[in-house]
Amino acid sequence: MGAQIGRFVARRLGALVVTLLAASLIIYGALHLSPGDPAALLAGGRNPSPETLAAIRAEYHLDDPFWARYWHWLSGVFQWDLGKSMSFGDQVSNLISARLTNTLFLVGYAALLIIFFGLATGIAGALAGKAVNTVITTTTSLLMAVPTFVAAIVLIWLFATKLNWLPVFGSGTGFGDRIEHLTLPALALTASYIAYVSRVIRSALSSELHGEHVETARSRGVRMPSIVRRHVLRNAAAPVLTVSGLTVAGLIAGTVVVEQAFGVSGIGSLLVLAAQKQDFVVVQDIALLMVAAFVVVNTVVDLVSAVLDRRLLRTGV
Amino acid sequence: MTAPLLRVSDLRVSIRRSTTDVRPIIRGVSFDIRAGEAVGLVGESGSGKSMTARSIIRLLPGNAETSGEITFDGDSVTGLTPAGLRRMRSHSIAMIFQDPRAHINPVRTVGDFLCEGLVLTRGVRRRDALRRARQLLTDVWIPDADRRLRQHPYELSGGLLQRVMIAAALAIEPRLILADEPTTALDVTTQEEVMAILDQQRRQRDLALLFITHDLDLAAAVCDRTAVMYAGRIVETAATGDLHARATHPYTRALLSARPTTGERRARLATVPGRPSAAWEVPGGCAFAPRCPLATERCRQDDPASRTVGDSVVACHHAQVGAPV
Amino acid sequence: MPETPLLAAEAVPAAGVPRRRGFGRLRSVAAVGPIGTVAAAVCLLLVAAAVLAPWIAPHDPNAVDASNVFAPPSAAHPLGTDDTGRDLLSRLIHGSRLSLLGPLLVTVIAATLGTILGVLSAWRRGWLDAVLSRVFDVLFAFPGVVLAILAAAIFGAGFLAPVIALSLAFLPVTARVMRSAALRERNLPYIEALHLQGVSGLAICVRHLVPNLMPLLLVQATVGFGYAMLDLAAISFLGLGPQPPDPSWGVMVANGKSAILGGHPEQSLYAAIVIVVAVVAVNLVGERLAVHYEIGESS
Amino acid sequence: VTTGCGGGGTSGSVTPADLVVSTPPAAGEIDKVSWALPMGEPATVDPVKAGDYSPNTVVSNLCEPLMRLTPDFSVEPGLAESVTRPDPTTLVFTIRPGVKFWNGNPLTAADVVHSLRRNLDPGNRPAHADVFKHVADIVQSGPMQVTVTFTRPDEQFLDSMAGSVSAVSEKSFVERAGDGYGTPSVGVMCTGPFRFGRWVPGERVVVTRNDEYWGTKAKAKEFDFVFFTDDSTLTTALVAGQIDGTYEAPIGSLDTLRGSPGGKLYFGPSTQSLSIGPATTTGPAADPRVREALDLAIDKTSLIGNVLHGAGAPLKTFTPPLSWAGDPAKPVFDAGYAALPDTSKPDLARAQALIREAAPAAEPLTLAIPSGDQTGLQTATIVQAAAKQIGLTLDIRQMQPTEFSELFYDPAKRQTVDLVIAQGYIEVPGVYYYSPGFVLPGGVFNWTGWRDAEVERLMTEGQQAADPQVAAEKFVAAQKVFAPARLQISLAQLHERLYMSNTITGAPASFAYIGSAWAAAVGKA
Amino acid sequence: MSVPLLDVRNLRKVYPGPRRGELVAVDDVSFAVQPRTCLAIVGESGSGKSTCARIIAGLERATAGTVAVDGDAWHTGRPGTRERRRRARIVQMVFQDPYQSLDRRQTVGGCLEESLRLHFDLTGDERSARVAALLDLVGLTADHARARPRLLSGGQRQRVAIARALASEPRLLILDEAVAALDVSIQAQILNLLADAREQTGVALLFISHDLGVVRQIADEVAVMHHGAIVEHGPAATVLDAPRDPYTRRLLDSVPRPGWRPTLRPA
Ligand SMILES: Nc1ncnc2c1ncn2[C@@H]1O[C@H](COP(=O)(O)OP(=O)(O)OP(=O)(O)O)[C@@H](O)[C@H]1O
Ligand SMILES: Nc1ncnc2c1ncn2[C@@H]1O[C@H](COP(=O)(O)OP(=O)(O)OP(=O)(O)O)[C@@H](O)[C@H]1O
Ligand SMILES: [Mg+2]
Ligand SMILES: [Mg+2]
Repeated sequence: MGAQIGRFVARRLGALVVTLLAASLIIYGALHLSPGDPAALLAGGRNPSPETLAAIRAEYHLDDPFWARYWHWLSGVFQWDLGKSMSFGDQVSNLISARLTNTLFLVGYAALLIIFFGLATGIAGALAGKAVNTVITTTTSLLMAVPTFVAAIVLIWLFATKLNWLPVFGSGTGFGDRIEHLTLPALALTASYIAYVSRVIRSALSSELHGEHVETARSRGVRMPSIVRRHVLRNAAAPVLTVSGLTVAGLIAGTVVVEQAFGVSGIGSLLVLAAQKQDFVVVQDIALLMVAAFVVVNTVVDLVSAVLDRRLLRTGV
Repeated sequence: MTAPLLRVSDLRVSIRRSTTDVRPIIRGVSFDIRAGEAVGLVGESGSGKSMTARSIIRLLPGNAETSGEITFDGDSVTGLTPAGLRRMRSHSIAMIFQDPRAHINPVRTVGDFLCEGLVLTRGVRRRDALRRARQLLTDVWIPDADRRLRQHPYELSGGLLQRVMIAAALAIEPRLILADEPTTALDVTTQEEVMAILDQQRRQRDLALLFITHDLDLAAAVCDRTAVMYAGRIVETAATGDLHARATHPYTRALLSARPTTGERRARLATVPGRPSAAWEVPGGCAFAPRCPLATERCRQDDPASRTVGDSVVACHHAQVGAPV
Repeated sequence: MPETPLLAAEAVPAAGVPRRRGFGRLRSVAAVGPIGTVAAAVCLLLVAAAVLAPWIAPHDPNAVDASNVFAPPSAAHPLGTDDTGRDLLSRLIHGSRLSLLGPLLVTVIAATLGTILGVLSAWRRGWLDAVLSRVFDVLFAFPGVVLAILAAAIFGAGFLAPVIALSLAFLPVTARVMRSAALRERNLPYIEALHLQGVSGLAICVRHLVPNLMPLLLVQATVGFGYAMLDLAAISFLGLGPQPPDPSWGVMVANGKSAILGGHPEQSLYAAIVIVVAVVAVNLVGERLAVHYEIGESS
Repeated sequence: VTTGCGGGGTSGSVTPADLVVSTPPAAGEIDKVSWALPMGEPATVDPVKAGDYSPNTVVSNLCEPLMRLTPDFSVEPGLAESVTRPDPTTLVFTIRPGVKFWNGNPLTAADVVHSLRRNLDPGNRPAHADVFKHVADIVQSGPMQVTVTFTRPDEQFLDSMAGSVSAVSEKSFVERAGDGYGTPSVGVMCTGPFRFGRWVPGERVVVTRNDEYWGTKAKAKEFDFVFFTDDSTLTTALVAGQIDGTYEAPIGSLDTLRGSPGGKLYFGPSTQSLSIGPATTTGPAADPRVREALDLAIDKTSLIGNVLHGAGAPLKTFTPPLSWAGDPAKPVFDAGYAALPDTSKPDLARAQALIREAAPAAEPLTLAIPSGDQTGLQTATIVQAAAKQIGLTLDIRQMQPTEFSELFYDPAKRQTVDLVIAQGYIEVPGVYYYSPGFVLPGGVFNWTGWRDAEVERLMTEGQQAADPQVAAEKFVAAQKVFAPARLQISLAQLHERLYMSNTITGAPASFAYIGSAWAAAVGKA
Repeated sequence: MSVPLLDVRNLRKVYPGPRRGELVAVDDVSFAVQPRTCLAIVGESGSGKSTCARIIAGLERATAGTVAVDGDAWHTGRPGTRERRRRARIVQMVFQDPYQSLDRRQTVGGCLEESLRLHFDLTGDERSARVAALLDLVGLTADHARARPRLLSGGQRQRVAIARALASEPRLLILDEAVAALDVSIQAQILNLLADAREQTGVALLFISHDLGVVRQIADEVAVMHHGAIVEHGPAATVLDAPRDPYTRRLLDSVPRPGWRPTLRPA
């Protein structure tokens, strides 16, 4: 059993490394398809002399062969040396560090909201009566179709003009202030995911609830709360976890939108800004970071799922 | 004669598929089981065997509608409160399912499964429950009990798992066991082992048994009486013994003769034309009439009531004492 | 292990094999239920609007009219005008073209490539399967919006780059679903029977395997369409999608944003409502199809 | 005088009388002001590199220049107590005594020389290296005296000193900081009324009052410059009162801001302009007749109303009148400008005649605009419609930032487009700062290779003329020649758009903020 | 003795097992099937019966051993389309699960026609006639030809599967647990049908089953498999009436019959 777990972990970690390497190659390679010359951007559009251009090209290794540049970038990334931004005139690592707290706070806050409300409504939907279920299903169907940015606009409109309870712009400093500033962004971000997670949980729970092993427990006179705890929640944990891992991808993408809409200074808004400015260095680094976050989270989810449900250890990668 | 342990009278079950589509699947089933007695319930797929067993512990799908009366040990099962129902399920009647792999929670250990009933419904301390579980595994001839208790279901073979299921049923010291095709998924050799264990334990503990199977010979081997179901009705109930000689209902006889044996090769198997009909397809009259070689106009008009013919209770217009039809 | 005994099929006696012709099919669509019918009708309506836009839109969607800014609804402008006096209804109608074409392209590309690659992967197995599965894994690691932003950074904001990026991002989802379905399917005895008949692999795939996966693909594509629509709208909202003045709903929501606080939420509001309605309708159709074809909810 | 606010609804038109140079003075001190930077985070606050809205808006409050820009766009001494011109190719700056850097070190001539000389080193990527084109040397000529010598007389130079070009940073600090000078983690070390506080990347730069300031102290204890990249977010923050004020209020939100009860929108004079320039040496756009025809086809009044929501005025040539507003020879310039033909009204008949005469090739012309620029796009759409009326087909091509930037230094890239929309500003007074780039051979913006011997002579003489009257006359004479050539098709000058909440006041309403310590004047309303 | 129709020698199949181990599914199996006879392979679950069948049919690659038909050895890899088409005229197979062995989108007629079109050059009318004859052979009517599998019962589907297998007029029909999933009454019908088909077409049967009663009914010869190897092989009557191998005896003893009692036997 121990060896089995060891092999499973090794296999997953191997897959993680391969995936990340391939992804980094795609990210780095793709940006070389761009039609523009990065040196022009670096020169700031102000009639640079050939020497200036040459200096810039040397500074950013623009004339090295592709693999050398790729390796230079990748080895830098491993040492948290992400290169120098082309448009912000600062190290990308500084740019990112300065914004990471906000984004992590936002994602964490949103994740808590999603887990709490998703679980609550999902469980209620699976276990409660038909009326409650209908209400929850209808609400979630609607909510799932509300794009993050629409939710953001509605909240901004509501709180900027009608209710002045919460700030509609900025990220705040310190814990309390952040909570205050990031509540609306987190709500906008979570609306559709709460609905999504709620549905997944509901269907996972109800499929477990109708499972044969639950029937066995019922035939033995076990009380419903115990059944739900021991046989339904426990069994649904692995699939629900998997789906939750996948919503992380959505959350990452979602931060891009809400940070932009609420003027939160985070990784997402930095990415959009950098993309608009074609600051390739920043775009590359953030894209890799986001991909890595997604892959790592999902690997962790896989490992935890396998611990929860040992059968998964036997299936392939 | 003592009162039966379980009495089922005129049980009817239908499934409501929509507001207008209500399908009968059990159409008036009556039988009883005395304490310590084993009764076999035999029939082809879809004849309603499982539904009958489930009705007894009220484990029917949500859209099922039942009528009729079921009493266990003199108390009405149909009228039980939820708490009473749980008490009956946890103390008096245990069920063994056909597919242990699906019916045992895959993410929990075998030990968990065995102890669950005791710990959660009897308030037995987990340590004591584990000790009991260990003893039970030995009773069902599973060696190396300690290791097995820690294993997950996927690590056990089908035969072993079914024995675990039997052990779990015995754990609550019930008075009646409902075994729904416990061996259908198993090899003949494993089937024999499992049946031998079940039979042995049942006799040792003097438990009543409702044994569901497709196989008349298997039922005959472990049961005192056998009931044959067709399209949601019991068409014949007879004491076991030489079933081949005693069967009176044309359907029972057809079943017996359609089954090839290892002993001799027949030139041609006797067959029943058509296919088994579902309970809701029965137009009226005897359900077996469309396939029955003896069917007359009367059979197609009115459904024969059950009546005692010799040692058997038969629902056939043509059944006669001593004269196999 | 022998199979569990099978339930008696809801079989019809031989003589009564019912014939299903056109009318029967129609009724089976109606069997999708009233909500499904309404949702399907909404979808059709939107498609019709997109196709017929130049003929049914009352105005040129890009015609500015400085004297008629933020006009309230009137006979000439049923939904009023925007901040430069453009007719909102016409913009919504024309906007349906890019807003529907984008997700449609994403869905079609992802579904086609996903089916081909997924089925190929499942059919050939071996090293090809291993390689393709890895490729899917890698593509899967890119959240769609991130890939689209990447594409926009490379090729510039516009309609096509995000669409291609999203197609790539959605590809592994379809491919994986199709692969595992094809794996399940190819092990079914009917495929082996065809093998034994001497039918060529390609013919088995094209004539039997893929058609049998169609319902699943259809449901998958419908769900994907909804997501693609949301993602593309978000990209438009971020300013990386179709560039103004071409109308698209996402762009309209974004453009109307600044007027909301000035008391003119109409542009954003209408566009947002249309997006939500379209996605709800598509999702509902997908859900009903899944129920109809008895395909599990999670995929 | 303030602008008429309120109203809302349709775009109000702004008449010259509505423009204000300054806002009511502050009544008192205030603890904190949150001010928006609508063009986003500055790339740097190093004054030498500052060459854009965001950095200049901040830097001008931190780092004092030798010469100061006043709200009416004239120049007055700043850190230079006085300036003398011993001969036409020498300028002597006398440094103001008793000025201290924020760290307490005194300001010395060495600091000034060092700061000025940083503009000469391309390695520093100076934003305004061309200002020093004719500079021969910069030396310390006394304990508090700096002498700049020129290779030829350059009358524009002193005016060009007004702003961050001549801002003085502490020498030792800059040397220690090296490349990091002006970055978020290092900041700057100067003498201005505000000191660099902290810079939260992606979010804000906080500056605090310099209580040791030698001049009039600032009214606000703290000034937060908050970065915005999205117009509607900015509008929301302004309307919701989370941000106290902004320059360059988003054009698309002017109506909303006018109607906002929590603050006031001011319009002031500005040098910002919107124009279309030819990109190639050959092709239809290089033909002055085609450009003139296009100019005559465009209805500027409607463009100003529709696209700029009234926040602008017609402009006859690429040098806006505010450039000479503080010049002693202002009447000469004004007369010259008035004499230029009025292009604000379309003249289709003449435009069509010109096109017939020029008979350009039938292929469509490509008009490049930076992608994501709403105003540019709306403008382009209107230009496209106008061109169609005179039989010219225009294709609008939105270009990515890198591509668009390349146009400015790679002539080969320019061959792929015909016309470029540009929105620009002039940050210092003086007509010779900007125009030579367009009209002289080899000028940075002279993309058509246009040349005219007379103009060359007049411009060169004017640049070197010591007498402002003479300089003005030469320029006006040259302008008379080059303006009709439409080296730029000037579409409009943009008004400065200043929004302040009702809690604060005092900021200058003219574009001069770009080169002056404007924030010092902001205080409680 | 004549050349056997099917001659299997020293067949071996090894699957990669759990933990890098090996799983020997078929271990040195040899047997032969004479034309027009029926050989049954019996054994418990997992004993390698299906694997043998699938190797013979060409659905699985053998690790070692030969399969010869009419004396010429068949390559035991996965054959190409042309080779498969040639073999289809010789070997066909019927599977256990009647619910999954037909394409759910194809009508019964379409399914039979597809097979006929592949193997014979017939006109449309000839083909229709042949379809009708095949359906008749398995006891179905022309009405069924229009039906899709969804509307058929398990027994009917199995009949269609048999008809399809017989369409190419093979000389050997492999039936892998083809009656195991059917109700007793249906099972009897199918067994009778197979006997008839054998008589009418002269097809030889390789009948795989774990049901000794069924085997007795249909087979001429029986091979008993245990753990991948054949432990006993001989005429049906001999093997089933006088088993020599202990495993065969054990199998026979486990079969319920009148007067039988389940007993625990040490393995
Ligand atoms: N949950 C259900 N919903 C609707 N109909 C059901 C359900 N379960 C069983 N049925 C129907 O009830 C009838 C009787 O089913 P039951 O399971 O009792 O048959 P059975 O005799 O146990 O058959 P088998 O031998 O296949 O187990 C069948 O026709 C079946 O289709
Ligand atoms: N594709 C495969 N990969 C790995 N092992 C396999 C594979 N197919 C079969 N096996 C294993 O080979 C052994 C023989 O399998 P086979 O299916 O031939 O048995 P069988 O006698 O047909 O059993 P049953 O009666 O259950 O059909 C089994 O242990 C099985 O687990
Ligand atoms: Mg059953
Ligand atoms: Mg098998």
